[in-house]
Amino acid sequence: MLNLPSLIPFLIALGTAPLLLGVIQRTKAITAGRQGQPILQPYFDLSKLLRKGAVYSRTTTWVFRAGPLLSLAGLGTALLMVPWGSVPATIAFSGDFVLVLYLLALGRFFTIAAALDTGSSFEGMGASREALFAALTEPIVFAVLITLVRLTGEMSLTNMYQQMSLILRSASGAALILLIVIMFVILLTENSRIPVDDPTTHLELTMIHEVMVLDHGGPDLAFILYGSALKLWIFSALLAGLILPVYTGNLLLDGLAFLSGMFGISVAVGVVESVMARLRLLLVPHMLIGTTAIAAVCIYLTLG
Amino acid sequence: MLFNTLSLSALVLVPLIAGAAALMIRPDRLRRGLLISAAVLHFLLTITASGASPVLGGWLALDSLGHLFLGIVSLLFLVAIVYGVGYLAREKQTKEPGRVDAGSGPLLVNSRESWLTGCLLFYLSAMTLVCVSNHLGLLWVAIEATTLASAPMIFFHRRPQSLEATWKYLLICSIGIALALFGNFLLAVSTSIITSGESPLLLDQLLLQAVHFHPQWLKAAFVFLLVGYGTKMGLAPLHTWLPDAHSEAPSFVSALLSGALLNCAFLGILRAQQILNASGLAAFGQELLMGFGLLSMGLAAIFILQQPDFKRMLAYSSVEHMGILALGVGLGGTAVFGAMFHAVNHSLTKGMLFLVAGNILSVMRTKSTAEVRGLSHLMPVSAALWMAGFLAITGSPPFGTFLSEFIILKAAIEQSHYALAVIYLLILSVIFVAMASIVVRMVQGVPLRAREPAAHGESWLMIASPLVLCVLILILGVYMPDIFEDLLRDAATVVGGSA
Amino acid sequence: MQDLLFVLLILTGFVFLGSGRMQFGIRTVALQGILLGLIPLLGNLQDLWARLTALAVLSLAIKGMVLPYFLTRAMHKSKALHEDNPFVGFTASMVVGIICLGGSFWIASRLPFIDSSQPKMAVAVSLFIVLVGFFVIISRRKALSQVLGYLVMENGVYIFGVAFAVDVPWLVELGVLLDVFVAVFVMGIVIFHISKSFDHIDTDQLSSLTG
Amino acid sequence: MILILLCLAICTVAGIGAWLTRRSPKLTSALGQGGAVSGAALGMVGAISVMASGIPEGLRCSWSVPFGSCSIELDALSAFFLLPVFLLTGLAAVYGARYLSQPKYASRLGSHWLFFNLLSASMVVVIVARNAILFLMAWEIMALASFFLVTLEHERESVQRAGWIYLISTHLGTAVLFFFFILLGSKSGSLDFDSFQSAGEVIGPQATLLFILALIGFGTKAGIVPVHVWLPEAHPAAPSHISALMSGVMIKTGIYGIVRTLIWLDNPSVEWALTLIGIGGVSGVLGVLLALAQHDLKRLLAYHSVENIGIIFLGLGVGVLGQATGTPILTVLGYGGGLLHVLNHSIFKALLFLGAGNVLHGAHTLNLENTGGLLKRMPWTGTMFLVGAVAICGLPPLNGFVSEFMIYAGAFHAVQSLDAFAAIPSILAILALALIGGLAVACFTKAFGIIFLGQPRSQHASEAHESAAAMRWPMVVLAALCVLIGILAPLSPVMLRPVILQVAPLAALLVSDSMAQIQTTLAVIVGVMLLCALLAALLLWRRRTKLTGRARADAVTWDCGYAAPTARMQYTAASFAQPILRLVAGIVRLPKRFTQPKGYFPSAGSFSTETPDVVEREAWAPAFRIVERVLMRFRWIQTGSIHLYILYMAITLIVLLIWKLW
Repeated sequence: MLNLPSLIPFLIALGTAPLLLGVIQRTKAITAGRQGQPILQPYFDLSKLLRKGAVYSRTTTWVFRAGPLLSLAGLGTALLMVPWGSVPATIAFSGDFVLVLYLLALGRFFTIAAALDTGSSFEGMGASREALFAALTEPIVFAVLITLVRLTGEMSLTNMYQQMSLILRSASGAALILLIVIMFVILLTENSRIPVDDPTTHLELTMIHEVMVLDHGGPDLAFILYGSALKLWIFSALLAGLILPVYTGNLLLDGLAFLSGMFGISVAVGVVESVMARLRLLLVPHMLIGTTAIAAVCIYLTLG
Repeated sequence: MLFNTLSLSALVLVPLIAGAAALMIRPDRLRRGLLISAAVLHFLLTITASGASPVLGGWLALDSLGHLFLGIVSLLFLVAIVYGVGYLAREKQTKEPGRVDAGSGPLLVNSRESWLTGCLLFYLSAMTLVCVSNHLGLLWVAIEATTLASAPMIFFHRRPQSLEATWKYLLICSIGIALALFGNFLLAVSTSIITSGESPLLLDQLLLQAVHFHPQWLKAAFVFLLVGYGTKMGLAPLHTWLPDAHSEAPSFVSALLSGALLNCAFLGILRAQQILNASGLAAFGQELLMGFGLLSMGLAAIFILQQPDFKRMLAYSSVEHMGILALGVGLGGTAVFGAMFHAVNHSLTKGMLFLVAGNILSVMRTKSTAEVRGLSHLMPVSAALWMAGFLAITGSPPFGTFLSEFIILKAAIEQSHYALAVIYLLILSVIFVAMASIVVRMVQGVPLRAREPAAHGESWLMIASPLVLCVLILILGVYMPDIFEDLLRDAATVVGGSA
Repeated sequence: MQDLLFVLLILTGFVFLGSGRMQFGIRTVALQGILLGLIPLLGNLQDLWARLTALAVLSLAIKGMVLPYFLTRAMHKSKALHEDNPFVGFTASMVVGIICLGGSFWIASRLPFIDSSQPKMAVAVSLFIVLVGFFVIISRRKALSQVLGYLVMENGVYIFGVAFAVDVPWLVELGVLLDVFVAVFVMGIVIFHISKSFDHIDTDQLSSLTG
Repeated sequence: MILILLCLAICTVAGIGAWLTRRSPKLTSALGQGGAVSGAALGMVGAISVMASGIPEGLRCSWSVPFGSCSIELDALSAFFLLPVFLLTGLAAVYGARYLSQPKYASRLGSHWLFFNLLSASMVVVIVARNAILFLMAWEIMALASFFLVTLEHERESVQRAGWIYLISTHLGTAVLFFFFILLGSKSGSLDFDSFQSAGEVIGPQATLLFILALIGFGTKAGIVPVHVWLPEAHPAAPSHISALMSGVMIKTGIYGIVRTLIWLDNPSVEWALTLIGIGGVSGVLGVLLALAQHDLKRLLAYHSVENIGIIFLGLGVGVLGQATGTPILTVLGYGGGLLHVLNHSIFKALLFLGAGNVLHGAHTLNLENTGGLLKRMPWTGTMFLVGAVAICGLPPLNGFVSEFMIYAGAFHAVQSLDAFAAIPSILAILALALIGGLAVACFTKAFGIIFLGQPRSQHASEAHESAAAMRWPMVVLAALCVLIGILAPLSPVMLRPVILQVAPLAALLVSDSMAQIQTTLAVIVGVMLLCALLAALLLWRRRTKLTGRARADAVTWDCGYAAPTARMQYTAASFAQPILRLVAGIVRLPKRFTQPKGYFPSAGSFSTETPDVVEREAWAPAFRIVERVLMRFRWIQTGSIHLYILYMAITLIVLLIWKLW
């Protein structure tokens, strides 16, 4: 259950997560024909923010300050249970994915509460949208997990992803392809990427996630930024395990394959962000509900 | 020994003589004292009457069925009379000229109190005779006598409406009774194969020889008796006089009509059913009784719904409960036991409700359900009793009615009458909903400003009687004394039930 | 001999149906009372002769004389001399009467004779008279007409009783008579009150108690 | 057992005593509260001792009522359901005594304490009764006592309506129960529960009918869709501690009844599991959606009771699935999760209702749109409410997560191991739970955020004050229990073991296996959560060290350049919920009241939404109207015309003669 050597991938993940953000930015810049920021820009941002002081609104209470902390703590803990493809996670137990998702939900709860604590209508707006999208993605993620459990017959993320390559050879390839599509949509939604949300926009009315953290500054903002990197890592990892089901038994090889998958996904996200426009806000739920339908098809395929 | 032989005659004669005396006594106090002491004496005689030997060559005899119904009559009469004396005293005091009764114009002068007292006692005597007569002819005479004795009481307040109610009561019930007489004659003919010369309508003998009776004549006789006595009992669609009479009579008289008189008519039907049972035609009667029972319950539901007059609501509830009694007897088996129990419960509960309705009427001076609000502020004890009575009459635990209705339902389900059980439950539910929306709104909320309550408020005389009845039904719901249970069982066996 | 009486009784039923005058109605009822008092005397129950005679005399007295007298008084008091506007017209009433007669005979045919000594028409005739009474009560407006209808009904029942001469004991017969007497008496009083407080005795206007 | 009897006696006597002394508010309060608290304490000891020893204690004496026998028994299942009863009775009494100390309640203290104690006593009897008559009597007394408590402030029109709806639905539910018990009794030969126990084989094909009857009858009390309509009416109408008691434990007696039924009707099928899960899913999702649409805190909480009952049903459904397919781990996890959720929901729902009471007390409103910023003014209440909110969302590390996790785990086990047909119910259960979870977070961030965070939206809210100690400490106790159960999660299977064994008699060895498995998992989870807490503490410390000595400014909330924001411009409850509600507009209709500002210098405009219960409005109200209309159509029967009346007689006579003599 507790796998000490696998603390190493965990630590690597903690270190490299912001790099994914950098890769995405860089990809976008290159596709747009620009030079772009340095690939390590997220690290620079984090260190700058951590060195700053903080401004707190008089309206806020301790809830506002607890938001970033609990959110980041939840994400960090969740990361412990996410495997590197076939490389086992630090902690694995039967039903660990439920805990992962509920830790994310805990973080979300406090992020939303913190946003409402400011008393600003913009942040309230963001909070409301965040709550909606979370409620819509939650069943989809669970549908994916149902499919995976059904396909692999395993009850922990680590075991599931170790079984993945075997599955690929079997007849359920169709389900797997659908799963990849679904997971990609979830990745974009959960991490507020285009076409769901635009992390770089500056128009408050159109934002979702970013608008919730308008009031945070200094170390708090750093925590939030770092947290979103971890979140991107977690969802990318879950996707990478599906795309690259390499299982050689050699941890090093497997790990490298996984990492390359991770950066590949980041590039893909960057490309998507470059070629697509942001969806109208009202269309996002429709997209998510469509994804739910695909997820249902997935489950159906595994029932037979 | 002497006491035993005399007791049945005494039961009938005591109120009769007292009634005659009451007509002549002038002073109010003395007359009221006489009324109460006659009621008390009658009650004592009733309690001690078990095992009384037949009188008049077997014409008067007391079986357990009769004793049960006699007990109901006597107890209810006593309680209602105690209330009634208080009521009459209050009527005397508040008889200022120009007193206005909402909805019915100026209140006319009441009938003479001595008339009312006399009628009450005659009425008691007639009802006693119904319970103790062992001869179908005598039973008929007694039932007709109850109609005649009670008609003037309905007319006590001398309002145009009470006149109308009295007329309807008198005419409809008299027609019913005439039909019952026809039924009695048919019955007599059906027996004539085997009897000659003897008094053929003596119940004991009828039961012994019933196997030989002519079935076709017997059936015709039963139909006439059922329609005849059923009119008096209030089975739908023959019930039409009932809501009018109950709503127009003084409340304690309504209590007596509903709690005692209807039962007496029911006794008439039960006697006929007894004969059918003995002759092997039990199913014929039971089928009819079930039909009338369900019809009555359904009809009551129609009229209890949004009923604008709370005394009429109680009257329709009586129709419903008579339906339940008929249904119980119709089902046979353990349901008969349930029906006997229910007869007791219904009489006590309905008596209580009518007495409380009298309280509400005398304080709020209206029978309109829409104009009574916030009773719990104006008359807390009556409001509580009104609520308790509502719960009891709709068969909520822990009141006795719950048990009896439950037993009947149980019998229906155990006999695989599923559809009937469902309809039974549905109708009871509709009635509960309908009554709840009336009663709860009366009790709760804020009193209407336009309605100033009468000055006299709640006195202990108004409270004591319904309270006693409430306690009784509560006790019957959680504890059934052995003697009482035996009596019920015996009575049920008489009507062909198994306990 | 009895059959003649029965035919006469049927005729009184039709006469009653076809007439709107109160006084005439009262007399018809009285005639019925007298006729049915005669029935047992013409029967073949010699052994009960004394009792039956007494009873016949009594019923003759009450039904044939006391009640008609009393009703006539009530009629004058309440000024209801004529049934003006019945729900069913007098001719139509006769038609209904014919239907009633047919129905009565049918029902009687369903009740087989137990004993050949029994009068054959009694069942049908008494049922017919009962139905006529019923119909009159239903179709006439005046309270007095309804009382008359009730009396006709009672007569119908009584015909059956005396025709079969089932030995309903003395006491009960007396009771029956007394009850009928008191009933009509009380009804008379009520009619008196109605005419006093309503200025009319049309019972279709006594309909404020509904629902 | 003797303790339970003592508890009953104390409650009853204290209740009657309180009523008799109603002229003196102090004495009444003391008696009522004292009786409830001491009775609850005694009973608690009794229940815990049975839970610990696992040996049922019974008492049986004859009772002079037809078919009745005064038999009561305290077995593991009863003891388990009694725990929250006693806990909440005690706490609600403490809270209530303070809550009702305002002068406006003085005149009704007597009846309040009478019915309060009667309610407590009757709930206990319902749970320990072993005879149908006794059960039904206690059941109805419970309903009536709670009815009178709900209508304590019956002068308000809305309270009257609520009471009426409650009275009717509980009575109709009870009518179905009559049918259920009689049918069961007719199959087993007696109305004693002992005979039901062995009725399993005799029942045969009617088992499904009985199951459905039990679902309707008990479900009405529990508050499943579509028979939940009384819940959102009654809870807001009642005083808060009564809502806590009703929502916390009274509705659980419905669950108790269903679990008992499952014991009696053994050999459940997959279809039953599908039914339970279907009902649970619909109740859960509809409950939380309607909760989201409410702007009255207590209504919102009431709908959450519907939701949580749905979750409990999902758990029971998984348990039944395990029984139907012979998979012990499912049974253990499903029943375990469902039953644990019963306890958990009692705790956090009571916590939240008491919090609502404090809000009403402190800010004089329960309308979310008039609150705001209360956390600063009522720090205790706010913090405890937050604990309850996190717990009810099923978020780790609190108790709600433990039970939901068990249900999830059970359902995933089913997905993993069962064939397609049997797996469908569990898939539905997972998806429903996930959807409910997401929506619950939305709903409680709304409730907590709008009420306690931001700025006060009304005068009252800005003048709010914290409540007295007696109204805070019960909340603290409950919040502590939320945390405690979360932390001691690995112990919960031990506690539930005898109960599960009773509900689904499996080989003890199999149960032990599954239990051990669950315990380890739960232990790991607790470990991970401790790690998480450690991480949070670490981050807190980091932030503190980073910020020491640096500039920290207090300012206004960033206003996006707009210079004069007011508290009224904050996001409201209605706007927060709008995006979600618009998606489900087909189910949850939102009638709007909208006044548009007009003219060149626009004056006041207003916009508000309100959400009536969709089931009540679309199903029950029309059904009642139809019945009423049909019945009223027959009113002509009683026209008042005596001629017609006599015609009825004639027709009846003639018809009967022709029919019967033909």
